[in-house]
Amino acid sequence: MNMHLVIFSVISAVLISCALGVVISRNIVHSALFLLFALISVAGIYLVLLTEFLAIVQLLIYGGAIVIVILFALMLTRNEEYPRIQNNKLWPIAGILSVLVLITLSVSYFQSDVIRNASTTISPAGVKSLGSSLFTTWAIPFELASLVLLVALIGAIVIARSDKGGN
Amino acid sequence: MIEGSNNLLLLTPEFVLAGLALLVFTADLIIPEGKKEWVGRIAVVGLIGLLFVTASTVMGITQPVYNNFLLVDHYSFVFKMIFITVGIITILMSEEFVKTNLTSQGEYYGLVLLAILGMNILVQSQEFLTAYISLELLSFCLYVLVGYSKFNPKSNEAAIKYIIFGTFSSAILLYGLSMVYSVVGSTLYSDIAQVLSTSGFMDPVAMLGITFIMIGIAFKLGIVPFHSWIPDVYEGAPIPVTAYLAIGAKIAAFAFLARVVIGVMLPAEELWSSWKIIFAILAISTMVIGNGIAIVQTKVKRMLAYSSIGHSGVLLSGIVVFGSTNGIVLESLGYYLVGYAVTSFAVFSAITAVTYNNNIELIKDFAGLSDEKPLLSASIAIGLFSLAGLPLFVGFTIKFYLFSSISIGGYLWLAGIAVLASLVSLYYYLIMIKSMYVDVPEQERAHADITVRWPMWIVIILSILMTIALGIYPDPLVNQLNEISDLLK
Amino acid sequence: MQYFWLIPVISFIAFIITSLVGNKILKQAWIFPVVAIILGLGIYCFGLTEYLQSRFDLEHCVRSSVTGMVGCNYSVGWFSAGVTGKETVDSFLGFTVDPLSLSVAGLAIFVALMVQIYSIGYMKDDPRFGWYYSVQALFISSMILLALSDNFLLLYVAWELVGLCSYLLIGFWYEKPDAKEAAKKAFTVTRLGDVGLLIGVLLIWIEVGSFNMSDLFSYVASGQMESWVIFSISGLLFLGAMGKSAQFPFHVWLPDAMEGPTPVSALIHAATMVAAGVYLVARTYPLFVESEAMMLIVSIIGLITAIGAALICCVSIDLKRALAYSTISHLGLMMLSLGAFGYTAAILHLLAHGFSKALLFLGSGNIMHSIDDLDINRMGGLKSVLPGTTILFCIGALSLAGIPLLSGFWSKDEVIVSIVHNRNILFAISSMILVFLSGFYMIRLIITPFFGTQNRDYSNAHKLPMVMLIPMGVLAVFVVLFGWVALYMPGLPSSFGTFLFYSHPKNFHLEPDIASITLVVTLLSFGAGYLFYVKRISIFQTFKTRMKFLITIIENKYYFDELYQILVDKIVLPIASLVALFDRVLVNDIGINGPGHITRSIGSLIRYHVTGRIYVYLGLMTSGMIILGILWLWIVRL
Amino acid sequence: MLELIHFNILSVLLFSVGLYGVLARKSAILIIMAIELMLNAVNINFIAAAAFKHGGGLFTNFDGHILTIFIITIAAAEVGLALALILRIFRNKSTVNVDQFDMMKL
Repeated sequence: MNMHLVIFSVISAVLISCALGVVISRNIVHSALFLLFALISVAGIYLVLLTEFLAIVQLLIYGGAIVIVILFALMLTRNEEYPRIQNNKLWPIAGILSVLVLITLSVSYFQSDVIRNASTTISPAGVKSLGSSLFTTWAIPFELASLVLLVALIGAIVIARSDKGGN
Repeated sequence: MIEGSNNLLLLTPEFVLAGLALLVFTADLIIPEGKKEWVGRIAVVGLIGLLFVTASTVMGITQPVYNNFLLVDHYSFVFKMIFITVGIITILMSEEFVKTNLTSQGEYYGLVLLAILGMNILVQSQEFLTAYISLELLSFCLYVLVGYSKFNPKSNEAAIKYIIFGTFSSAILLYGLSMVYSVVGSTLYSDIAQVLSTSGFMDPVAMLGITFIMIGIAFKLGIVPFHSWIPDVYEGAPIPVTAYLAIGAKIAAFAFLARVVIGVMLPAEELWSSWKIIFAILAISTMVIGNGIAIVQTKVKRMLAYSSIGHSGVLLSGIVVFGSTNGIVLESLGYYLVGYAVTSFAVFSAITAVTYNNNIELIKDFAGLSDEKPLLSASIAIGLFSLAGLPLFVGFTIKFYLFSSISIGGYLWLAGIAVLASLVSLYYYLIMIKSMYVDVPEQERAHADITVRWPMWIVIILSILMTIALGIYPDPLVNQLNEISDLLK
Repeated sequence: MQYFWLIPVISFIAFIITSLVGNKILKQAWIFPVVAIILGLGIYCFGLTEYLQSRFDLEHCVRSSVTGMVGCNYSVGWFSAGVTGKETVDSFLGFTVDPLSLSVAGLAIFVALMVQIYSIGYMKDDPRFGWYYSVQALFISSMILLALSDNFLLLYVAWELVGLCSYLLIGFWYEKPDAKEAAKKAFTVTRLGDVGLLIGVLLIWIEVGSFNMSDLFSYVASGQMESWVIFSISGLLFLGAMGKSAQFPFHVWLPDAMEGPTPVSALIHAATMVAAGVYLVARTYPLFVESEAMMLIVSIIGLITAIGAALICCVSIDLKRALAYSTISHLGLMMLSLGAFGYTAAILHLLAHGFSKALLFLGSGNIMHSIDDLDINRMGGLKSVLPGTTILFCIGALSLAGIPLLSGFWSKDEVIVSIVHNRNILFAISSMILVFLSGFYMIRLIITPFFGTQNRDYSNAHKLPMVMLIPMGVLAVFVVLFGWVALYMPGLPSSFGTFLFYSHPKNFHLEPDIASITLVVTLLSFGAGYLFYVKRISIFQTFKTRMKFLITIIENKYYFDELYQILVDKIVLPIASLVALFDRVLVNDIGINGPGHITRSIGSLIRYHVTGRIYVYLGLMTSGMIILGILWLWIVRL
Repeated sequence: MLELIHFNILSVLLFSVGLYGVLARKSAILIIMAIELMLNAVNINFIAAAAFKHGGGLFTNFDGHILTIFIITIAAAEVGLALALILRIFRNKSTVNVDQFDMMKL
């Protein structure tokens, strides 16, 4: 039992239970908070994988931005059904389907020689090399991503803006 | 392999398009309320210019650009021209609709332009992340456009459904990509193909990953069983956007699928030989379910949505014969897509003209249209006859050409099923035609308030003429498309 | 001859002009189509003379090694694509002029001209006069295209176009629900056959690598094609022919098609379009003769159709429907003849029947026009009201019944000869029964309306304009004279049998023993008809009551319509809604409400379809995903 | 020893939990949250694969990390847009319950 494995197991346990909390909790605000903790534990996983930069990005964007936006949305769309939001009637089938997906995927991972024969050393990623490859090799997707953000921005404004007119 | 160049000049069309989109957004700020249609007209002029720019910069060039992430070749050239034309037509046919029904008119056109940019990059990408991001660029524009009629609850609902489905399928696609990546270690098509085609390599993780990626793309195309979103989204979206989804987005997704199949699967022969079976099964179920359900529809848009699902099935059966014919199938698919686009525009533009300022949506509401608006109903009827594959129209030649290439690929039975499916499709198209030409309207002069402006006339007349002209003499177009089949050799 | 392509083009231009101008602007909408047809007839006559006089030294003409006939081909490139060899799609727009296409095109042009002139009077007061003429022009254009085309692709295009025109014209009076239903039925039923044709054409292309007919024939003649391929291709083509020519079991559409205007029935559903199936089989005859089994099937289908339809015709009380069943019966006879290697006889009968039947239909149009009724039991004694029509109708009917010297006699005789020579005794006896039946129903159709006791008052009958009688007179002249062509071909030293033939020309001549047997049988049938309908002999009446059961079956057309209705209602539509049900409701309702609610939700499907929910769709997707994933792993691990 | 497969299994678990959330919950916002969980599963997979570079493969540079950055970016944009749409439909229908989003059917 080495130290890494212990840390990993603890974080994973937290992650999975928080994730389950997100999808099981009856109160949607609790769900949002569980989501926050789950995302923070994902950042922990990144730290285990020796990628501090991504862990920080994860905390900032997910924990800082996305969860806040979700909380805002929750506040803006608040109504009386929030504290006891129900599952839909399909939930047993949903459970079966996700277990089936879980089984299929895990079986394939266990069967894969490539995955099992992977090296066991974790190679750290430096921020510097990350940055240089982001702005050289990946420049085109990077530019495209900026356009995607632009579209999302314009779209969100157009859609959410409450201008006059309408019925 | 050809060494990738960083010659960004080859990306001129994309830069110009992005610039044009920004220009349109800026113009929207300057042009006063009430004259917003000029934003669209600027976009149209810009796109027409872009056609020439594209033809003059990238025609006839085959070169990988930027670390092999993108490939500029004849295939992408042809599709770029198609997308730009689709964009022009969409903007022209939107004008009346946008002015009457939507707020924030200016941004509408900018989003259409950015969607074209997404499609353009999608067909030339040779790397999954680039493809994914351009797909998202396209989808984001479409999410917004679908929900653009924001005081219409149906439009809201369609947009919600679309974005949930879209992100869900993106998540699946990405998960598949991550599985492939954890085996292959790269996201370039060529690298993946190289690893997959290594003799006897059948890693379950990579295989499932490929499956998930295909499911993500199948969602965009609306392949059964990933089709359920299509009718709802098509019905709720503003109708020019429906046309854009059914024509532009579908062609883009299809071109992307063909590219992935050619780039990733074909080199791995073992993989492809078993995937063919899956594609054949999907194609059959798509044709059967799409055309079968269309029969019982009562709303025009839903009927067209199911019929477009049926067409996806036909297209998919063209993919099945990749590798077993000498390239001719790719050309016939391209021809099919062009013919399908032209024909669908004839139908959609006329339906837009009929419905933009009233709430007609049922097939029976079209009763008596032929007496009041003969040209509009003729346009719909010609389009539907063509979609059903009757001769004299392009619908016949494209189907004949595609079915011929499917059958020389050794899949005569698949072509037979496709023929039967188009027989079924004739039935529900006839219901619509019967409604327009034969049925008696419930009230007199039900369509009296329809007025059609010149941009719409241009679209309608042009698409009818093209539907007939391409059906009678397709040679020039087919020759143009001939070169794209080089990809399959 | 190289200007033959002008014939369809001129008519097509007439179609465009007429449909654009309509009868809103131009009152006389008939002018363009009729002028186009007259021009077409001129070109045709010119070409025919040219062919007959100098057919051996023209530039494009070759004597086909398969059929033995001289054919002239003219073609231009249409579209081509692909790489090389077998994978190239090369298509040509081309036409071929040989005796077969000359015969069928000639029939089409001539009858179309007569019918269009007739229609000037018949359709005069119709509000959609212009539309009628524009569709007629489109029809004649595509029918000529069908007769002349030299490749299967073009033939298929023309084939679909004539079907479309037929659909439009059957449903011409679409205010009548019957007409709408009939149009839909005709279209759907013939399309079923067309699927076979299309697949057959694709198969030809796969096998031969060309759509060109002569390529196919030389390929077949070279013996490279396996016998089962020949069988299946010819079978698929025959499926298309069966649909178009209303052969059993696709015959149901033709009687209903009589809902259209009567001139349309005369042109499309008697003389030309329905004969296209026979023409297709004749055109691809080199393929059919290679397959013994297929020939037998063709003749058996022909025989069943001919006898079945003839029986119905004997009891039908609607004049036009009776004529339609007679058409089906004669088409069956042509198929039977083709199947019995009577190639020339079949085409001769096609022509003779085309003239005669067009005459008969126009005659029934006259009756319709003047007394506005078609029930033959309510007629009787028409000869005093419509003397001219009576004479013309009798000429047509006697010709088809096979009275000597009229054209039907010669052609039917040739058909019987080939059946007797090439098929066994059962076929011979059956064809004699057929001769008897056709004589019987024809005499019935003459006696009951024209000569029987007058059942009603004709005082307010409309007068017939000359423009309707003259074309009928011309047709009658043809009916009388055309048979002599069989014996002597104008412009040629010998008969029709040396003009149009398959592999071996032969001089037509009367075979006295067979001809006399046929004649005796026909006269017998006339006698029976006389006794039955004029004398009303009691023994026949008892016979009628005894056989009530059988006659009811025949009167109900063997319940074929009901059978098809059941098939559609109980199988096709439920499958469609089942698929819809599965997709939307079943998945949803089972998932949501559990099995307890299934019954109720299906029961009140219309009112209660709670769908449109995101998670149901997503669940469907995910199930699809899992199925695909598992399927995939299974395939890989196999 | 920590191995690649541990992370893969973790990611599969997270993915399935997210999938369950998407399929089983009624609130549109919760569905969006569950999709975020699925995307995080993807990210874990990518980074793990890039971190455990195995010999002989094509693993060069830090593609996995880069992919993750892009996915986080896109996901953020997606959430913004989706929530704007949800806000809009809430104003029109006063609910975010997907059971109520069934104006269009059959």
